[in-house]
Amino acid sequence: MGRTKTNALGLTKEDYKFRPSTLCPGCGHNSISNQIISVTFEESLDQTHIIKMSGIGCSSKSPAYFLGRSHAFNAVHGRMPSVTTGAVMANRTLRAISVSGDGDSGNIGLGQFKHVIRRNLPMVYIIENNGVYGLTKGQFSATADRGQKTKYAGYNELPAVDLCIEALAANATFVARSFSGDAKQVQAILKAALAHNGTAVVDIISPCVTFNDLDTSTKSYHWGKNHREILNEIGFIQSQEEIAVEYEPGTAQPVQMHDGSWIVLKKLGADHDPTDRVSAFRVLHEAQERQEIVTGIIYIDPSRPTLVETEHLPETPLVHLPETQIRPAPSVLEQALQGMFAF
Amino acid sequence: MGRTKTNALGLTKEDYKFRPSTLCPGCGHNSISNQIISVTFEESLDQTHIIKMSGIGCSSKSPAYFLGRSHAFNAVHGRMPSVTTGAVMANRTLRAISVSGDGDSGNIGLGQFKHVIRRNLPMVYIIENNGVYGLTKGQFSATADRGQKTKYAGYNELPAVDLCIEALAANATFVARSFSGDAKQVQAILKAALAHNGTAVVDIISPCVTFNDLDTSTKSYHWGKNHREILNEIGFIQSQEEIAVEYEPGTAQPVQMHDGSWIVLKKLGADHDPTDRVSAFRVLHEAQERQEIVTGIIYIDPSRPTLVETEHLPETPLVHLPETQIRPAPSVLEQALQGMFAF
Amino acid sequence: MTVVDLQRVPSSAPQTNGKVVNNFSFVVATANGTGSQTSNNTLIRTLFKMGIPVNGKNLFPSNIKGEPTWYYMRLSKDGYLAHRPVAEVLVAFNERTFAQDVAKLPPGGVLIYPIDDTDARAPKWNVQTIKRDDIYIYRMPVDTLMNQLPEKPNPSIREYLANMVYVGVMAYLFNIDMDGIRDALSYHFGGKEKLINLNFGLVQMSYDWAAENLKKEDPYVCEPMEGTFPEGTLLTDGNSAGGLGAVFGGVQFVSWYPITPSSSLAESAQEYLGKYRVNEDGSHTYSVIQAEDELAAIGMAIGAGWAGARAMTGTSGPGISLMAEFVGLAYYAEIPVVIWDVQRVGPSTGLPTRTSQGDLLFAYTLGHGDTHHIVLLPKDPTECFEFGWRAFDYAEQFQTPVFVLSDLDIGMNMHITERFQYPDQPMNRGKVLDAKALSEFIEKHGKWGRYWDVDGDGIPYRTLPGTDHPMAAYFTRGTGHDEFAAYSEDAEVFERNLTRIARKFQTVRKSLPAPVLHSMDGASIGIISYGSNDPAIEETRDYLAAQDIKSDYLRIKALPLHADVEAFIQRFDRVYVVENNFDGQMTQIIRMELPHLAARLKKVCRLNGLPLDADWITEQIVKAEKES
Amino acid sequence: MTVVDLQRVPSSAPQTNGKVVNNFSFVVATANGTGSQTSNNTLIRTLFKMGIPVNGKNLFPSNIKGEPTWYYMRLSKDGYLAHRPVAEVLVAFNERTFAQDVAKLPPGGVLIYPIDDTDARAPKWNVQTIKRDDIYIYRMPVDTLMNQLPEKPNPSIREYLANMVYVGVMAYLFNIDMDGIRDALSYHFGGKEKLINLNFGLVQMSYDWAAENLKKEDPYVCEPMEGTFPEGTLLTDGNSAGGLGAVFGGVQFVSWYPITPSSSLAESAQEYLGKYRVNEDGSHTYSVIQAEDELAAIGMAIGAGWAGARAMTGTSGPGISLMAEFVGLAYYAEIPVVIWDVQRVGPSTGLPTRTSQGDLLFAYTLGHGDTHHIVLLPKDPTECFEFGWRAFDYAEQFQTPVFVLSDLDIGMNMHITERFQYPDQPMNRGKVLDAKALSEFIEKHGKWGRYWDVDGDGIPYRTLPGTDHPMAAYFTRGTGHDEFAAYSEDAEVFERNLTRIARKFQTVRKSLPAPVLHSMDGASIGIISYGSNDPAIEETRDYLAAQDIKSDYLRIKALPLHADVEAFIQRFDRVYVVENNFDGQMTQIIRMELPHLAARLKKVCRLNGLPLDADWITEQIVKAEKES
Ligand SMILES: Cc1ncc(C[n+]2csc(CCOP(=O)(O)OP(=O)(O)O)c2C)c(N)n1
Ligand SMILES: Cc1ncc(C[n+]2csc(CCOP(=O)(O)OP(=O)(O)O)c2C)c(N)n1
Ligand code: SF4
Ligand code: SF4
Ligand SMILES: [Mg+2]
Ligand SMILES: [Mg+2]
Repeated sequence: MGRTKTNALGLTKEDYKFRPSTLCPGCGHNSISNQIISVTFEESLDQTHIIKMSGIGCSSKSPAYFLGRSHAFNAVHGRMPSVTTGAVMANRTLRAISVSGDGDSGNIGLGQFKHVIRRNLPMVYIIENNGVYGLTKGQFSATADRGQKTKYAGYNELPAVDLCIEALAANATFVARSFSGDAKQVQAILKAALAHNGTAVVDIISPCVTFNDLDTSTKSYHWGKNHREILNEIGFIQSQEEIAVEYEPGTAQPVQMHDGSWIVLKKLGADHDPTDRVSAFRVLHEAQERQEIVTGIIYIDPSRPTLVETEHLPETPLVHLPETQIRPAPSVLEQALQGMFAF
Repeated sequence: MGRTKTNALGLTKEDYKFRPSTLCPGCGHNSISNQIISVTFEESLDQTHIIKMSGIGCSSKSPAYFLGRSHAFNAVHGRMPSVTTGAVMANRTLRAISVSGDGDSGNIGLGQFKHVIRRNLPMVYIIENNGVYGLTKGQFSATADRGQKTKYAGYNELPAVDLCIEALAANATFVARSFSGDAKQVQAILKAALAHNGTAVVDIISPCVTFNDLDTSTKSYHWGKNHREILNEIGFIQSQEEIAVEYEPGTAQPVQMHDGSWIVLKKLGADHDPTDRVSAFRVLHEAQERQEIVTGIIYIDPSRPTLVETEHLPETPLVHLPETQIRPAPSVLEQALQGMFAF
Repeated sequence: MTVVDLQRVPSSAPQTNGKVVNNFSFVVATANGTGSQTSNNTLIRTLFKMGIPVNGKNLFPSNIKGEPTWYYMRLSKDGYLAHRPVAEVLVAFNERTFAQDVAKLPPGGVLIYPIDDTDARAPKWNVQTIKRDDIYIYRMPVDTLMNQLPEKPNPSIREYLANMVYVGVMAYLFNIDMDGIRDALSYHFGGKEKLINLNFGLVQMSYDWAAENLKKEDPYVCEPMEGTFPEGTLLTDGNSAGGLGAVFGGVQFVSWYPITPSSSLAESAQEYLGKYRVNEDGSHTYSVIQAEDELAAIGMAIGAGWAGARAMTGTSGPGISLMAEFVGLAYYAEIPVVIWDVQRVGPSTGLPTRTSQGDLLFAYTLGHGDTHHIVLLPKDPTECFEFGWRAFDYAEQFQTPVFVLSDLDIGMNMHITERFQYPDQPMNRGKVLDAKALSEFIEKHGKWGRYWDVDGDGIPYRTLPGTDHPMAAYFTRGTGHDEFAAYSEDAEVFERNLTRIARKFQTVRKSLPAPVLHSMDGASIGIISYGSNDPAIEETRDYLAAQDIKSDYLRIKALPLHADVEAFIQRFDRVYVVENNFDGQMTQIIRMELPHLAARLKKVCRLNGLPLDADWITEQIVKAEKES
Repeated sequence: MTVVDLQRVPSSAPQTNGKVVNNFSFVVATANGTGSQTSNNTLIRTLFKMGIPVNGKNLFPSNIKGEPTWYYMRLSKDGYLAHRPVAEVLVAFNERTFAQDVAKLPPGGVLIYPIDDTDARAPKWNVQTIKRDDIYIYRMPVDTLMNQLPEKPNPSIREYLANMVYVGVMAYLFNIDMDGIRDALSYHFGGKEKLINLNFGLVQMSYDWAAENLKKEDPYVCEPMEGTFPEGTLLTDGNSAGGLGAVFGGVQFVSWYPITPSSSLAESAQEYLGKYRVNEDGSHTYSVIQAEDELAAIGMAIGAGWAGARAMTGTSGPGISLMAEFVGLAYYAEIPVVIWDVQRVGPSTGLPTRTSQGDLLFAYTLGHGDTHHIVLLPKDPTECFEFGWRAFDYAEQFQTPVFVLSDLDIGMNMHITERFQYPDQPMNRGKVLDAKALSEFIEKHGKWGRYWDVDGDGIPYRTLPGTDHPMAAYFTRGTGHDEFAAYSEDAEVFERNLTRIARKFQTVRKSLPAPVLHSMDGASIGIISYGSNDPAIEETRDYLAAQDIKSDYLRIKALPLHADVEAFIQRFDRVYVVENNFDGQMTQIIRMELPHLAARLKKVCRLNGLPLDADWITEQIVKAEKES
């Protein structure tokens, strides 16, 4: 076992890795990359038919840390969904594993996030959600909680955009939420998402160890006289351990963040009916009210046709059609010209 | 009465009008302009403190047809909310009456629509919702119903974006829906919206008489051999009467469209609690399922602070602050320079 | 009312020596959305079939119904197909613009207008009140004629049908072929007899009425011409042509967002695809997606291009602005994509339904940082068809965005244009390695890198996602990268990559369509122009030659500039660059790139929403020549 | 391990004649996020306080923690403040780049690195394994020293503290003032004694260790200098300066979206606003909004500018691309707004943490259609402060967007820069009519029109929403409009309006800051440059003069071009235009606008993410001069 274990394709887990992470040690995003590696390895997925799609952000860098044999596309900020749409339409055999951030999908990219869901493009849409802009140094994103404080961004007075509620509003066919430190749940949800035919929205709370720490926290080491200076100076960033957690369905679990603050995770139990859109909304709304984070598969609707179907794509991927099938014969041009007004 | 009636400001209703409409005769948008004129006249609103904001589209042209004494801003397509945000922050005494279309707010502008709601900018946000792009000749917008057919755009296979659900998801503090032909309800809702302190989303179903007609409709007169040619040729467009309707709260009312098709309006009754977000969602979701259009004030939350408050604006509008208050004294520069590292 | 004053001849008009044959213009003034386009298209089609060189320019408002619209048709026995802003014959069907329309008529011109005061369109004044006594006037009893139709038309279409009355009256007055009109209506209505009969019946009735009640007094007539057009010459618009061209270019993916005047390009592509590219089982060999906005439209096309599909989007100015960031990514990550810009008047929303060439410089350098793109400049629908397919070859061959800069005039007006030719080359899919080719490549070169130039032409080899080879994958990004697509912030790596892309553009420069030279013996000046200005330039050169100013004319077909442009300018002290924009953007580009010749270039540019006309251009050049 | 081989002298190095004083460079190689910036800033501040002309260039990665970072500090007794890519002294704190860093040292250079192999940063090899025998080597027992701290530091900050060790060792080796270091630390820690003591304690310990264990062998030393800087000279970054300038410009509204390297501009504005612009009751005399993206950021700023506020946004390349459409609207609807572009390397995402001047042409012509904007080009933090306030005057005076094109080098690096001057003019709010002024205007002129030019300077009068006057309202739009802001599709109206805006830009041209001329007797060539290149140009001119190439230098401060630019070029056969971009964009602009002089301009441009340096520029010009 261990190092030498191979999957159905005869590949080792090592073969599903890629470059070493350049994210901060302890960043939740790294745990998620690991889960992607585990799941794709275990499911013996063919990397050459996976595309790794992302926008811009720490989270969006993640595809550089897994599945080295898959093509990847690091698009512009917030607009990965459109690029993925084009790619999957061009070649329907491609399985898109997309990674985005909360800023990427909740701020600049909210429109594309909603519209790709509406089209039900087959893709796994992972959001590595930390409530801040990691890569630009800690400003609040739209998913930051109202009342949240950080030493870099101050105090957030606006309500959070809940990306699961947003997905639901946009008629998503698969909506799930998890926590980066919950390896087991993340893996289970990723497997379900990979099995889903349509847009599978997986919102994973993934703490930013660097910019989510509180000014008031006793654990943080502060020196500059103002935060701007620290930022300009690319301050000192502590290395941290990744947070890990495991707990049972139906239960709630408080988890301590690196800065000493707590969040409460609540795992959906068997009583939750993930096919009921109204109760999915209720569950999310109530968690918001109670300042809990509800995790699990929140909503699922396997029946709605995907964009592959509504676009009437043939079985053969468009890119594999031969020239004869995409350039009509000279006689067809004659026919078309006959339909025009000619001398 | 009638022509010579004046309001508290001594103005006649005529004074609340502007240029004659250049929209198609019978367009629902015209009815809405008339209701805006009626309400602002009746409420004796001071036009010089109203700003009329819009994007691009037939709907967005509406501000040219009412309140000739108000400043207006016809912005770029889909991005009226940001312009309104800047204007209201600059001068908090301005009352923004904004008009957008479903393409403007549901497609290109969905991100700005959601984010302005999240900020709770004081404004009345009217969407003149017809499910199509009127001005560019009848393509489906994101609010078109799944399964909808028109002779110009064909068949819509995607689910509708419900802008009231979207508003709700974005933590809107005022969400209402009406029908352009229901003068009484539109006026009542506009009055409530104008009284609301925060973003008041008013989604008004407003049929496009020109591009919503069915290919199969016996009433429509078709000649071209293909719709593209008709479009290029700026075809013939029939004049129609505006649709008018009146019905009681708690009841449902089928209304026939110009093309002979029917929609069913359902007015919320006294049993609906507009402060309950979950039930607001349920009501909208169920109407969607039943292919009904629920009308009335769907949700309201007067407690959330507006952007004027979260931005800590002074009572005096920013634009009225004198130079002495916005350019600190030379001594302050000295102080600032003392804080820098100097030789 | 009693029908009095059916017509009037001018009391003080310039003398014409008998008839003016096929050498004048019509303008029909209506309100949009009233269906006059059917009548106008019928007229232009008929004139075309009569062998008369004719153009049609539709000046329509940015509105759906009720605003003023003018349709200009210019007949030119000499074969000039450029717009001419003056019209000798006015059909005044719009009360709102009546006075201004009449005022614009040249002395000796002809006014035709409806007489019935029951008709909303009928000016409420008597012929006596028209101040001008230097024009011919004919009046038509539109309502009266419609009331005589055998079957009463549905009242909702009376307004539309009224337009058929002027067709009949004009046919009589100007000798327009009635059989041709029937044929044109038959084409328009796709052979549906009932509609043809209804419409033609009214045309015939109006013709007969005119023949009985009006006396031809003015000098303007149409006469059939022989041998003017080769058989198969088309009368069509550039957007249809471009859409059809894309279909024959093997387009696989179209993403777009509606915007005038480009919408009909995507819509025609979609329509033709639906006709010619659907499999027997109903599945499509393409995908067309109406995106949520232009940012998404270009993003989708780039994604598809990356995955190996022939992908395109179409838009106009505002969309080009919104696409800037993504286009910069495609440039730098080297992804093929075709972008049509059917130009309208900017800045900003500008005049959405008027034509210009105002996006040239912006499209050429679109995106922050140092970027440049291939820009193709079709002159007419035929070239729209050709670039419609060829653009994909360039995009894939050079792995870069290709702009096709059409404009509203080409795109939405009907033009007499050469028959489209089937592609004369197989598709050039560029340097794409499939699994087998990749193995061979690695065998030969030891390794493969997405941005590694082994051929020295600056063009690297790419693999497509889904390629079944363990070494095929690479990471596409807009950030700095080395030859092997690895992220790099290294100064040298960065510079080397940009230098290689610059080398690629040297290859591009040599491969794009050469400019077209039109020479004249003894030419003393050069003229450079492009796109839809072409007919106006041809006409201008005749006018100039008549004033003893002989010119050579170089029509640029693509950016970056071909070497021929330099050689051409070198031959003249003064080269006039004629363009339909405010700044003279092609002049600016040439000055930027050929500084040693910059001083020889003279701007002849204007922007007012109308196609350029030969009189104005001639005037500018004559004036400048006098001054020089 | 035993501490052996603490140092080594080169066996084969070039001879230096004794000491090299204040005329060499340091480079500190670390990983980012490890806190070395505190040490580096302490060093540069101390050197500055010693009166030594010094610069600091931070080459940092686009990443938060762990990737290679280099901090260059150049000391120049001659006062040259430009970047110099060579460093004689290397502090090698990053194992990953150790080999490449050492390889870059010039012969006779100095290598300093940590010795403890328990430390993650410590190279795992012995001094013997370093192949180069032409350099000086000193090694520091970093961990050992930290272990000797009286109070054991929190383990989490050991990594950070390690950086203080090199400060101490350098202080000893190069004679850096220890009191100065204490002062710099005290400034950095805002006077917090505990932190100062902890950090300075370690510096002192390291100094002492070095004094005891190392023997100064290399020739490089720092010496205090007198009279180099006037009192009050600042060491600061351009983004802070720009933010502060905006505060003194009376900024009322800031909307922005985070992006490197511009974020700290908005953040510093917000911070200063919070300090100096809050009323006693806690209310703000401003609003700062972090928008959802750049499309919204510019939209908000335009809305605020329209309503009469002094409004700005700040971004970098990708944001500029996204703002294109809205900026075109502001241009055409004539709305004041200030846009900072702190430039980084494009195309596309490019090198987000490296500097360039690559957006010049794009910003100048941003937006589809024919557009041009005012562009201000600050050279250093002092000019960032000045343009920080003055930009609002231009925007409001000319009712148009104003770009301030800074760059990463100016914006994020610390520069020795003149003390900021309080605005020398009251605010120019431009032609704004309040209710009273509007009445007077109407009395005088009979009427008022938003786009009606009564003064002949192309600048009309505007009213603000909320003006209590029945005639104040007007309709703002990006579509065609007449003098009275009414919608119009009329060709003449459209042309007249664009012509009037062009006239406005003639007024602009005369009003913007004139370029700055630096002359030299007997100059045979001209040099044109702008922005952050300034120190490198000054240095280059000395080097050129030493080779008998005398030059005059014109620094352009704004676009559109001032008349002085033409006059300057006219004086020389060859004018070198030096820029930090790939295409030579300023050259292109000048060629476009001054075609008769186009051929005189020679491009000296490069783009690799680094600030330009005098050696490279000199080499280019010398080579070109030889060829000419
Ligand atoms: C158009 C554009 N605007 C701004 C940026 C700068 N930027 C890079 S990443 C980022 C935010 C990333 O936040 P998020 O998506 O939450 O990812 P995280 O870093 O938190 O994982 C921003 C604003 C950019 N790259 N492009
Ligand atoms: C950036 C941009 N893209 C496209 C357009 C073209 N356009 C004008 S209006 C419109 C759609 C309007 O639809 P909607 O908002 O529903 O308004 P309606 O006309 O139906 O009232 C579009 C796509 C534009 N003006 N700007
Ligand atoms: S800054 Fe935050 S989000 Fe980015 S890598 Fe570090 S911990 Fe992760
Ligand atoms: S096209 Fe439709 S939306 Fe536009 S004005 Fe006409 S009826 Fe109204
Ligand atoms: Mg984030
Ligand atoms: Mg609509």
